[in-house]
Amino acid sequence: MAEPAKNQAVDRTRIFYVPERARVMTTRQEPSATFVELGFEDGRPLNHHPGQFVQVSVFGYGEAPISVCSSPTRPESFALCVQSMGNVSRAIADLTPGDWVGIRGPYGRGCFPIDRMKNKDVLLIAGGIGMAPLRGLIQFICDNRDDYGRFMVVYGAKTPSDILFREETEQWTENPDLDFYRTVDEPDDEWEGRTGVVTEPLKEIDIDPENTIAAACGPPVMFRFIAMDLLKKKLPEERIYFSLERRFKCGIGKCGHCQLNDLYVCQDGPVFRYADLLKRTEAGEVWAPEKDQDTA
Amino acid sequence: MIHFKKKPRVAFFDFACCEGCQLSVLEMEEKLLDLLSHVEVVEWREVMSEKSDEYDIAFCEGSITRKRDVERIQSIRERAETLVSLGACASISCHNALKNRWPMKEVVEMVYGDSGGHIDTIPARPVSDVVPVDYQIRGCPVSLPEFETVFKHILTGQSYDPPNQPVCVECKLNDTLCVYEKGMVCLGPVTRCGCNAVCTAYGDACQGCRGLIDEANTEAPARVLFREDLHPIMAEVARKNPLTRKEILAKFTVYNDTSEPDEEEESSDDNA
Amino acid sequence: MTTHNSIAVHHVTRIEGHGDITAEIKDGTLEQVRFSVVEAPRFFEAFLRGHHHHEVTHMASRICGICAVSHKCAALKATEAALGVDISDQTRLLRRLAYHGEVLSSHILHIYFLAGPDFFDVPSVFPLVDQDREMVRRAMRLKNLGYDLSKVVAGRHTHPIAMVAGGFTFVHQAENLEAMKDRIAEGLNDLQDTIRTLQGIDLPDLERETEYVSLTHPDRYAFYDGEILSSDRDEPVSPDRYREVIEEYAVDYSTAKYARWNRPEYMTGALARFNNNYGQLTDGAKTAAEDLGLTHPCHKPFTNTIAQVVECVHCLEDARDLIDALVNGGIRPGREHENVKDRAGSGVGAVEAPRGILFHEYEYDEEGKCLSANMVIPTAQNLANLEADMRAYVPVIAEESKETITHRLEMLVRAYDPCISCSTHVIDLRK
Amino acid sequence: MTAPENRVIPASNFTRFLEAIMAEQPVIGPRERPDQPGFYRFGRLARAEDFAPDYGTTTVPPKKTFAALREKLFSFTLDSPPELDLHFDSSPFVLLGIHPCDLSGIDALDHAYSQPPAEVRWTANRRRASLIGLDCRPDSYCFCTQVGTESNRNPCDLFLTPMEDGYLVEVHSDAGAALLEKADTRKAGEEDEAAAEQWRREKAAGIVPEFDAPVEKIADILEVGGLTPVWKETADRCYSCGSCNTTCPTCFCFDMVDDIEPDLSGGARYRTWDSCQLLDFALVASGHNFRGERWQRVRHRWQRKFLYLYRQFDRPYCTGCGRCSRACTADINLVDVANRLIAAAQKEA
Ligand SMILES: Cc1cc2nc3c(=O)[nH]c(=O)nc-3n(C[C@H](O)[C@H](O)[C@H](O)COP(=O)(O)OP(=O)(O)OC[C@H]3O[C@@H](n4cnc5c(N)ncnc54)[C@H](O)[C@@H]3O)c2cc1C
Ligand code: SF4
Ligand code: SF4
Ligand code: SF4
Repeated sequence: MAEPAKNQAVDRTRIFYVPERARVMTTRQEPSATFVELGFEDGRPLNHHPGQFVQVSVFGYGEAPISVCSSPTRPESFALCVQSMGNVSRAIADLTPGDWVGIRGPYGRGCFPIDRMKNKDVLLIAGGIGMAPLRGLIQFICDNRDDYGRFMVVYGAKTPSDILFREETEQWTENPDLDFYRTVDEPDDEWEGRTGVVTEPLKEIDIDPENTIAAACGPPVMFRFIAMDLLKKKLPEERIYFSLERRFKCGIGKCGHCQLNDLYVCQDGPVFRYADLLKRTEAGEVWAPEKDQDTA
Repeated sequence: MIHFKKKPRVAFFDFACCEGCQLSVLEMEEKLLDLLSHVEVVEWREVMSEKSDEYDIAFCEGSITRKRDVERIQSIRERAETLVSLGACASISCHNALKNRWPMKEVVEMVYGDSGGHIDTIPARPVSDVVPVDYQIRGCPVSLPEFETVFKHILTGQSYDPPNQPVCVECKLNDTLCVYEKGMVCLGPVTRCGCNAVCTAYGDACQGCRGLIDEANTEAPARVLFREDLHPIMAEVARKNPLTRKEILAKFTVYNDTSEPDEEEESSDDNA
Repeated sequence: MTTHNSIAVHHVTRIEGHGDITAEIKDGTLEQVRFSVVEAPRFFEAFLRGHHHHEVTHMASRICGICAVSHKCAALKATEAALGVDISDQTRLLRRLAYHGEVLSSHILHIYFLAGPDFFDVPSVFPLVDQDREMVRRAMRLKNLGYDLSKVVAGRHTHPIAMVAGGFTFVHQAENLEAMKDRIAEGLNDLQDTIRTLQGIDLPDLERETEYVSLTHPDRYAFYDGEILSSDRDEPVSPDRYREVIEEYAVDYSTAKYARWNRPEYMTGALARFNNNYGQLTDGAKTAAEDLGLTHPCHKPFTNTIAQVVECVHCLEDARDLIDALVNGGIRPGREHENVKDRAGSGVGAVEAPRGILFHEYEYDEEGKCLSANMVIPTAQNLANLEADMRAYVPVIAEESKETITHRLEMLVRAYDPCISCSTHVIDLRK
Repeated sequence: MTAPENRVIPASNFTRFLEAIMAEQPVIGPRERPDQPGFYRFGRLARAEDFAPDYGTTTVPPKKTFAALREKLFSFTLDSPPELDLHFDSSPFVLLGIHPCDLSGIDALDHAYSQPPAEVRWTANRRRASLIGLDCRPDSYCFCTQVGTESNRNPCDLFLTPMEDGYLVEVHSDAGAALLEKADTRKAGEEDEAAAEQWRREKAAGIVPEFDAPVEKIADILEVGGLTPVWKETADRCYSCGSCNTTCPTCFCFDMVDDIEPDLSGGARYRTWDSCQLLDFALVASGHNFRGERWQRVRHRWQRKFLYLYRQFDRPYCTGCGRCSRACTADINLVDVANRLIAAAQKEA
């Protein structure tokens, strides 16, 4: 760094850790999650790319990274879908309209590759709360449907009562523009849909490996099985994308918590190409923990 | 946004302990008055005469060492929505569990001779071994900033896990000189922090009163101190502390005897 | 009409630890009365065995959260006696300072929080937060001053850190000690206000002369050091001989043991010290006694609380002198504790805890590991005297309502400021 | 700026120089720990005599003056809407007596924190300070020569090399020159330069630990991998106590937490230093710990310092100060481990 000029004023608007206030517009209880719609004070849009996340502050409770689950094509507000896991997420779930939160972001240079996907077939796979970031992308593609080829979405939930965005997913099932597969691990008596883990419907889907881009989000164990299935379908590693979860404190590659070998998940991701992850041992150890490779 | 419930009712209870934790709470002065203004204290035998069977938050100090304590803590648990174990005795049983090394009959005899027939005592256990505990405030005694933090967490509906970092972290945050540099052996590297590393700040070694961190490497000292090729600081530590392996391991149990109380060993007498 | 009152108070409130009162009164005469300790025993005397003296002295302060410094000092003195360790004058001055802090905070706790509500006719200090917030603040301020005096010396009051056999692990800063002097001045003012508050109160009138036992020291009002003195005798006895003078006996209804010396019972604590060592109180403390109408000697057990106020003044005035002595002497780094060597031996440590005379005795092996431990706490020594007072008092109040009798008996118990949370109390006489 | 000539400041003048600075701005420098004679830490000097030029190494490096160990980032009210209040201090100060390795540590954090988006608080605090470096004598843990920091001067305004009577002063910035105007100095002669050179030679000769391969090689070795036995063996002893990170001048991971006032009217967000060696560092809310094994965390420390950041910034993220080895209560020595890695790689090859 060049020698810093002494005693220069600090541009406070550029301080990354200071959140901006946003107001809660609506909230809705989703199964095992809460849907929260937010807007900035001045009504400006968030201007995010699908796949990006925001750092959400509930003052007095702390901050947590949460994916934006709405599409930038619907800019009046932006939405989060949050599962209560700890203090911050619980506080987000307890929000009521009129409450205030702090927002930093949108963050993440690695988003879903909406440009690369253009004119290609798109296959999205969501497991559990992994539906949250993908919902924004689904909305985005639906709103720009002509730009994309075949559009396939696979969504797996644990039980029928865990299905997020129930009405919306029902509509997707009806939507002729979209091949939507919904499955549950453990069905109940009323469930008439598919049963089995998320990779089951995947097996049935025929894709054009030359012309498809796939993206997935879900629990770490899921990735390994999805990758195996997609590779079996001859989809190259460069066209598979995963959205990862790590611990974030700063969201901008400074606090060190999310480091994955030489990558910062917050800054270089959270969406990564599978091909890039394969080169990183710390990603591999998660998917195949029994192997103890330790190259970088 | 903090959404308040109605003023919760708070009660303090004690079992086998020195009562130092609830008393050191009084040191908080203004802060205590501030905190208490959000609640209604309905029972605190130590400082008030009123008693109540209706409370929302119960602070329980002390270890469970008698049969009747078991019943009492169970009934407290039934009444309280939130149960807090206050201090090392309640959270990890502190010194109390050291008596569990002997059969209860022997312990009673050691202290009371033949005249101990009427004494009701069972192997000491922390409260959480008997009933589920919602919040733990560790330490002997509790650290007041942590008490305050937990109190605020309860008021704002947040969970609180005792810090899972070793005391060394707080030593560094305070820029305290490591006592190893003075040739002392310290339990800080395996002990949970939250005390603001107060013992080491006053030049003494950490005694381990907050219990072990998760996955503590309790084998490390035995692996380190007996090496031939020690660097100067550790060589000095090894020279000044000719400990046996057994002695090192014993140090971990002074506040934190995790050896299972002998289940068959019950109260030496039931008449109390 | 015959009246029959059965009084039973389960877990007397506002005392340290758990005790029950039972009394049977028939036609105004007392058939039976007793105060029994029902605290869960903790067995320190057993589990200290096998631990190194460094651990033992740290563990010993955990006997009691209110008199942690006293237990620590008693343990240190016993250990130092056993290991043949001499301590420096500086260490002695520092310990005495920490000690004054403890006496102050313990007494204030009793005066304002435990006994106090009876004087102001409230069940606890909490209603006073609204009624007289300034008084509650004053109480907390004074209590904290006591804590902080211990803290500036030993890092913490409950349980002191830096005190170890031989000296301190911490080098004291003259500035920090000096800074306490302003607080002490403020504390003395608060004590004057305390005296004014207490001048108005009516204490139950009970007078019963008894044997008063305390430490005594040729040069000063004894807290940290001295020999054992009985008001029934002229010559003090060395603490080493405590087993000869203090005979403990068991009763079947209590986990505590009772003690006697020249009479079937004796009293120890603030009033005993006041009676035995009155001449050595500071001038301010003597004036305080006068202002409070406490004359020497005094045989009224309820005035124990008043004697505590007098001692608070003494402690603060003496603390000021101790700080001057320390600072003027130039504080040395003093790492005396590093010279302590393990060896076999046994020793006794006697101190005046806030509630009275306290003995610790340890025996160590060549590696400095504890072979046996014994403690005799003040409350155990007071129990017989407390019951004797109760027997003397019940006929006086026998005509009162059951509630009043109960309340008065509770007040009498509280006047002794019993501290039984430690539950270490027994001599194994057959040893 | 063109390199100005070196000056000499005699010892007696130096005290006056310090006093002149202290009259204008706070001076933070190494001083003896009041409670632990013979040990030092960085702190504000109350008097010129507090400066302890012969200090060895402090436990915590001087980076704490720019990013406090625990620092308040901003405070907030719990009103609706909440009001935020930033805390920024812009008053100048002098950081005195920084050894070459610690200057290098500050440089390392300048690099890391200036990556966009820059860590403004660090930068702002850096701008407040004038740095006066000081040459040193190594102890048995120092290995600056192995990472090339023994003569580092970056970043500093003035640099002092001790001489028999006073210091040789190198001027490294205009701000430094301006500061030095307060001092009564003379031009350094050849003899003075020779004395300083002699000091540096003796210092380099005093370094004990040595890497068995050049430091660049360590990056390659780490990249190739296959070192699990070394990691595991090291981890057997490691406590995961984090002291190696929390004392390191180049570590910059942190944690952020909220705290609220006891009257629940507002609160503040705080930042504290963190350590990748701690068990929960990479734990996520779903319960998965991405570096749950101790050896993985040990490996991460090495890879971060000698591979990732090395490649990113083209310098090892280690200054050779030896703090981590000195602080390690398990006696894990950085140079020992390096040499075991090198040996393992050679065996492999
Ligand atoms: C890029 C990104 C996007 C995300 N998007 C979403 C989203 O859209 N929706 C969503 O719901 N979440 C999302 N998350 C996850 C979310 O950030 C976390 O759930 C959140 O940080 C939890 O924060 P918290 O404060 O509520 O919990 P914290 O208090 O930070 O964590 C509590 C958690 O700590 C862990 N913990 C503590 N002690 C233990 C123990 N002994 N054993 C195991 N675990 C323990 C537990 O997992 C516990 O739940 C996302 C995360 C990332 C990185
Ligand atoms: S003094 Fe103890 S707790 Fe502190 S750093 Fe050293 S080993 Fe860790
Ligand atoms: S200081 Fe030593 S024991 Fe602690 S985490 Fe670092 S390497 Fe492990
Ligand atoms: S890794 Fe160790 S030697 Fe290197 S800079 Fe950090 S603390 Fe110093």
